[in-house]
Amino acid sequence: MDIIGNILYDTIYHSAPIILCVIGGIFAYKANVLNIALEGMMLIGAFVSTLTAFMTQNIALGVLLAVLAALAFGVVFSLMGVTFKGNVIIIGLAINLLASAIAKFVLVRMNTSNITLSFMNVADLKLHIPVVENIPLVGSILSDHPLITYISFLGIFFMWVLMYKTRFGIYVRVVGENEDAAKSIGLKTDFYKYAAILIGAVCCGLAGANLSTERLGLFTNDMTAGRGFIAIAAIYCGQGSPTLSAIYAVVFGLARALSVNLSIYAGPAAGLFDVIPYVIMVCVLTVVSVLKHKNNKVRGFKNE
Amino acid sequence: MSIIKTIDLTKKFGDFTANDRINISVEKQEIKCIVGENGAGKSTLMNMLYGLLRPTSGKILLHEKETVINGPMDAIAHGLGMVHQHFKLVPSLTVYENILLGAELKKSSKSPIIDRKKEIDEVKKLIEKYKFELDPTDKIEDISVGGRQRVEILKMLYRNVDILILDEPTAVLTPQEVDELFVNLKELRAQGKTIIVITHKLREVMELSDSVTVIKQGKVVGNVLTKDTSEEELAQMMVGREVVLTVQNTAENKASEEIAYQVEDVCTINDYGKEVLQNISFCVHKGEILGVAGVEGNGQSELVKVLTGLMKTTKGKVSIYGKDVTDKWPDELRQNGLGIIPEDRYAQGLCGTMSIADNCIAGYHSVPDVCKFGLLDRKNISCKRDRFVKDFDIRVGDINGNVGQLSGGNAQKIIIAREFESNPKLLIACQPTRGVDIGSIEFIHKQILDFRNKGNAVLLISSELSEVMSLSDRIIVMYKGRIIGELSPKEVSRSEIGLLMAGIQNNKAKGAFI
Amino acid sequence: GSNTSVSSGVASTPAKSDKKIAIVCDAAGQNDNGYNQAAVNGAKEAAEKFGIQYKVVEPTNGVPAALETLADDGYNVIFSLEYDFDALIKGVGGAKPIAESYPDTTFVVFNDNPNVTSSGDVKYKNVISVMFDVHEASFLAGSLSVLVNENAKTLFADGYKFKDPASGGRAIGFIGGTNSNGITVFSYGYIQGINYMAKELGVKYDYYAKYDAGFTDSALGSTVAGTYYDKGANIVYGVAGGVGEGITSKAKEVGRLAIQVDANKDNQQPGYVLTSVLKNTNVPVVTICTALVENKLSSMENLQSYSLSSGATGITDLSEISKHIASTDAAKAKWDEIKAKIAQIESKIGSEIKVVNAQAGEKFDASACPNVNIK
Amino acid sequence: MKRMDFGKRLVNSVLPVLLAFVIGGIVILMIGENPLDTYGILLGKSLFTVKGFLNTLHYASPLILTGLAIAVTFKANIFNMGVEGQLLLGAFFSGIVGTSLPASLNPAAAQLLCLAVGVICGVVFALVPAILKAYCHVNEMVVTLMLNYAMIKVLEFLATGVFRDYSSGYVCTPIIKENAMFPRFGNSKLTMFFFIAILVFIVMYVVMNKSKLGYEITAIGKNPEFAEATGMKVHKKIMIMMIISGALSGLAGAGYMMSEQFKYTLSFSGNPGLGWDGMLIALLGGHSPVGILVAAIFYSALKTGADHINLYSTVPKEIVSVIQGLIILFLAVKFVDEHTNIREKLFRKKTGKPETAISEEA
Ligand SMILES: Nc1ncnc2c1ncn2[C@@H]1O[C@H](COP(=O)(O)OP(=O)(O)OP(=O)(O)O)[C@@H](O)[C@H]1O
Ligand SMILES: Nc1ncnc2c1ncn2[C@@H]1O[C@H](COP(=O)(O)OP(=O)(O)OP(=O)(O)O)[C@@H](O)[C@H]1O
Ligand SMILES: [Mg+2]
Ligand SMILES: [Mg+2]
Repeated sequence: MDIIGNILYDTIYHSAPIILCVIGGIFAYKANVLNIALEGMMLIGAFVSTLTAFMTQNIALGVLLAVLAALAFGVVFSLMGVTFKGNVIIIGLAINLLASAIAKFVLVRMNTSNITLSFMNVADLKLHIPVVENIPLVGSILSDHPLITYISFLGIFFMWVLMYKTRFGIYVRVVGENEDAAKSIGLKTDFYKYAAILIGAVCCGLAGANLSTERLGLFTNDMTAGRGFIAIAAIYCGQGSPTLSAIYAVVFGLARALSVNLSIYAGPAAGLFDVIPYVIMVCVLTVVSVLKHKNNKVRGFKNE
Repeated sequence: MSIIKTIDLTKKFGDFTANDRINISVEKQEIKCIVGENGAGKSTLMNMLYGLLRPTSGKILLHEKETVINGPMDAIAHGLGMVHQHFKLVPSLTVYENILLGAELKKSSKSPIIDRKKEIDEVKKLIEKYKFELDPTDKIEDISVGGRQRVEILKMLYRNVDILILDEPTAVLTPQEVDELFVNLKELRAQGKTIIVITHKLREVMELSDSVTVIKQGKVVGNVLTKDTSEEELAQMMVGREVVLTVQNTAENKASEEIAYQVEDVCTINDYGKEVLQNISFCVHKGEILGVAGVEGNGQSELVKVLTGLMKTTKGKVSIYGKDVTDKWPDELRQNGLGIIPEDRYAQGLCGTMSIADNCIAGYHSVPDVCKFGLLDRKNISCKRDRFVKDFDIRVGDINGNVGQLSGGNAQKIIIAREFESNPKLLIACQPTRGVDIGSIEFIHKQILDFRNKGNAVLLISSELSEVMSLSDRIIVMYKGRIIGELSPKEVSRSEIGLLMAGIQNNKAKGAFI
Repeated sequence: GSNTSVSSGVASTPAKSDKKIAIVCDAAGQNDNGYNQAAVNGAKEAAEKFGIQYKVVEPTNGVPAALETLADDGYNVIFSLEYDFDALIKGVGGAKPIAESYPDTTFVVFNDNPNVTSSGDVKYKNVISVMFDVHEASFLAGSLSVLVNENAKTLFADGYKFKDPASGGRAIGFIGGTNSNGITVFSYGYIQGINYMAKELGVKYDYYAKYDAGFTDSALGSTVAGTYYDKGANIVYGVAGGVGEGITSKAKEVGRLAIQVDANKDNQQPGYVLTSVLKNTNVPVVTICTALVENKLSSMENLQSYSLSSGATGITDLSEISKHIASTDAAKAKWDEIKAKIAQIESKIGSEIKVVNAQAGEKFDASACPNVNIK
Repeated sequence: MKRMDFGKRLVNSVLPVLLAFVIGGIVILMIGENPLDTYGILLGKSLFTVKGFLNTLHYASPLILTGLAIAVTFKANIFNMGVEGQLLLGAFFSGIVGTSLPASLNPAAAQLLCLAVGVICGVVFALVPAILKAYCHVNEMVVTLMLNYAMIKVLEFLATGVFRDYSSGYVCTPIIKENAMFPRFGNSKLTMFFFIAILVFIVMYVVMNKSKLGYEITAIGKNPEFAEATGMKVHKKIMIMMIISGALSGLAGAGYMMSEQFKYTLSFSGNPGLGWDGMLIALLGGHSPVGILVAAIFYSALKTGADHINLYSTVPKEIVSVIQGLIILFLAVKFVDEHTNIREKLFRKKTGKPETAISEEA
């Protein structure tokens, strides 16, 4: 029972930053811009939030600046990709590299290998949800997460509304699906692409702050460890639907939680447990794709 | 009083002048037709009126006042709406969402949430007012092409425009749907709207319009009242010489009994699992042209894809001269003597960003005279290209340039040259003259007839009814993925085929199912 | 720039010397707050003392390339912190061993003694191997862990959330970066230390370990530590670079303790780091530099072992954690008692107590530690 | 026309590099150092001394191969991001074979065998995403990215388990036998491996520019529907391209193992890894083999130069990573290509998005 509680709590823990990247990334996906810079934006968010908190002892300011830093990267991405029409895959890769290089460069200049926030205790950042907290099992799973973790889950609903119930969401989808149609009703298509990318940036900034400052109180180099790419896989699996894609993010979180919690019992094979999340993602992607193409009689790959 | 007037309107794309000092004038409450060959500059002109393109020079007068139109929204604000040649609809959204796109109704002025119910009601009212046939909650991807066009028109009417521009509205409609559209348009004119219709179908011009403007190579070459002119005169103005409007299949039908191409019971499904081809069976004899008629979206595309190896069947058999070629790949089909003129030349026939020479060998790039030991023989390829260019009178600016720089007709001629020069025994020609000017149409039609006359078989698929009627020896009509009838072009009238295309079987169609 | 003194530097003291030394860092880099940084600090200290020049290198194209370039440039002593000895000692790709090609340069390698022939003799006079008896230091940490764990209630004031040893709190965790001798040497000594104390107290301990946590993903370190704390561990020992920061962060979060490694990182999360197992690379660096300026290098032993008594290894003086011992008399008394006990154990190590040295190729026998239940 | 194109390509490759250097220079200035000196050190020793240049060529060898491996798929718009994983797998098992060979085996045979094992491993691993893409339409980019992470973990598991060198203090496989090592020429690090890479480069040059396959790859990249309709069997070509890509990656890994590393370690391919470097090189070289050759050598000079920065200046070598990132960023944008860009856009309007082409011109 205890272990199940732990696995579920860890699932939420590991899912949160990925969910944030996912629900941010889906807008760019829907706007037909492949944003593989999620990883870099998250990393710079993680870095700036911790750095700021370290220097000012102010976590809120750290989160704010993390979002701004990610936004700055988002602006660079949009500028190069949308305005100058560069290849977005290359730009994404470049941003990922740059984020990592900048963080390393600054750490070297600061003469340290990581930034530790010793002035605070991450336990104090956890929110105890009044009534829920006391329900057995459920309480231990749903309570005691930091604010951004809750934001990430609430964000799924928010993004769903934004995507399907507001003008903005419709326009983003129209821009992605038929740019000519968007132009013909006078939409500034570039504006919606920018907006879609920048929403992703904000979410990635938050995800980074969640990962570093809020949960660990520290930043180490390359600490995002591929989570942004996992988010992209989740977006693809869920085909850009906020709920479905978020579910895939949770699946990954669950796989991670399982691998961490079960490796204690795995003996020498424990090292292989870390492979599980990635393999699960590939399997899920394959199943989704096979189902999607099960009726496909048309040869070729023009739509991919 | 003229409601729209242009003065010396000019548009240049780089060095290329698409519109050259155009002067036209449209009166209130008239239907104005603008005709011209492909690439004459008709769409360019309309796009300037609609604010999608900025004129290089010249003026636009609306209600006799000079107006600068800064984009589509501005045009609509000035009471000017346009239905594009290529519909600007979003397939995954519903009818009502598309109509209200950009003008969504919200729960209240402050709420960011869209009010779905109010939107549907509003669109229902609109549909009733103009007596269109549409369900507001259908998704665009599920409705017919005619329906999509009605959505486009409603989109404009909802925005209260009083000038409506339609760019080639009839290209994709059945004769009956065309008639319906014309009724609708005349009704709108009666309600006080002004309508500009772009087309190059002269028959429709005569039937619909009050006045006609002819554009050729970006210049106005004629401005006449419809009642004062004839189809022949308009054609001459468009091309600049006398043309045979349709090459007639005058030769006696020399079709032999030998079956060249046999399609039996072929079925296939689309991505959603819906059966889009149902038990298609027909055969083409040697020395025969079999025409396939039908409104677009009734399975012809899928049929062509299946027959040219781009799509697999779920059932059925296809054979060329008795050899089973069911579900064979395009290269294997070509090896079996099939020549293919594809439906969309820039998607399946040519690669616009590759050179002319590279396009000349596409599909035949494995044959020994261009490819030895896996390496391409560039010299032979260039020779081949030069031969094609000479023999088929392909006009190229830069012989080393890309195909994308060629005009539509000349690009099509590359495909024609490539496929005919490989000596096929059977030709599948799909929309062979789509987007090609009248002069080239003449040429292509003659090529096809010559090919048939040499004793080969041709399957001709075209949405251009007159093309099918004038070339074919036999016609089959497709409706909703089935063959709904077979007829002889000499024995039936245009409108009879039209009825069949709309799914209404009459008794002249012998043996509705073959 | 402000960091010139880090990357290289010349001493400001009058004692000028024309000697040059270089430090070739391992993958963690010169700012790892630990192993590399200590060596750099040693070089800095030597530079100030003797006026020699020093250079710190973080190689991108591999250690051998850096060794060659530095040797070419006439550095007298090159300290190589990475485990990468083949090119130096054996020679690869038909090339001569670097040690042989540059007989005038002294190469110093750490944590291993590759400089021996098959018969066990010294192979190259100009290669010095430096070994730290971290297994013994880890042993101390193990014993300390048990002592603290058993008395946690008494020792620490409120704010900590220890699991009562009597009801499931007899567990300890270990997180290593990779499954190698360089890591297991810490773990085995630790287990033996735990076993030693547990046996004395007549209790049994569960031991949870992960040896492949890598050195970067601190979030992973945090969650793995989390599962160990959940299993009842009150102390988790991390030998995994940046992952270790995740462990201390988790320790603070759950109100328990962590043990750090390499440098003194007790004040990383003050009050939540019980101690650090030291590997003070600065000590051998300074020692060898001293020999260099005194021209005694050639007479130095080719294998330099730093034992607990050298000060190069051991555990910290516990001054940081002492600040967090409850101010009750009982706590103070207990704490003094524990410290005395540790000092007593330390004196026995090497003589009465033998600790397995995995780095020297010794095998660890789990059955010899009956009081530790390795999970 | 052709000359113009070449000029444009050159400007499009050189301008981003210059721009990145300028920005990097500003950063160096800001930390109070002299950018010109730094760049002099960065490139001087690695390009303008004989030994340095030969070493640069040595380190360029795997990069030429990974660059080609990336280009051959990227050119067809197939995104094999798994080059890194394929390289590691190839390296790992060529290393394992290299250690388990009898020491008496003829060196040529031993080396050939190791290379072959590397190639086979690369191919086998590349086949997974290839099959998924070709037969199940699974997005190859996401799959290869995921499999990279998985492969790194698996190899770590193997290297710490069955294939571990227990005598070593850290995680690595045993060093390969002498006969499996490529001997060096003279006192530089240059080995046979460079010439193998050059040989592969020549073959790939012919394949990409002169062969039917190259023609098909170009066509698939430019218009997959056209490629399919003209009988190029895109799924088969995807398999072939991925096999080539995997083989080149595996070869790169094996060669790097046999000429530089001699054993598998957890940091075998460095950071960010030879596979990722290959991506930058393919982009820098504009997917053309000659471009890749030049880019690989330039990039290798940067990498060796980073060591020299470390040695001869006080600028943190991380500046090189920053410059690399900037180069890629600027490379993404075609600086002097507006004309062709617009033409491409026009063209895309005609072919792209099948669902929007509801009505066609008649
Ligand atoms: N954006 C553009 N850039 C360059 N040339 C263009 C552009 N748009 C149109 N053209 C060229 O301008 C000419 C006129 O094109 P336009 O679309 O107006 O022709 P059209 O008369 O509408 O033809 P169709 O009957 O095929 O619709 C063509 O030669 C076309 O290639
Ligand atoms: N995108 C383009 N870029 C450059 N030149 C173009 C482009 N499109 C068309 N042209 C040039 O404009 C001219 C007219 O092209 P267009 O396609 O309009 O011809 P057209 O009148 O339709 O001819 P056809 O009847 O053969 O289709 C061609 O000679 C072509 O070289
Ligand atoms: Mg037009
Ligand atoms: Mg045309």
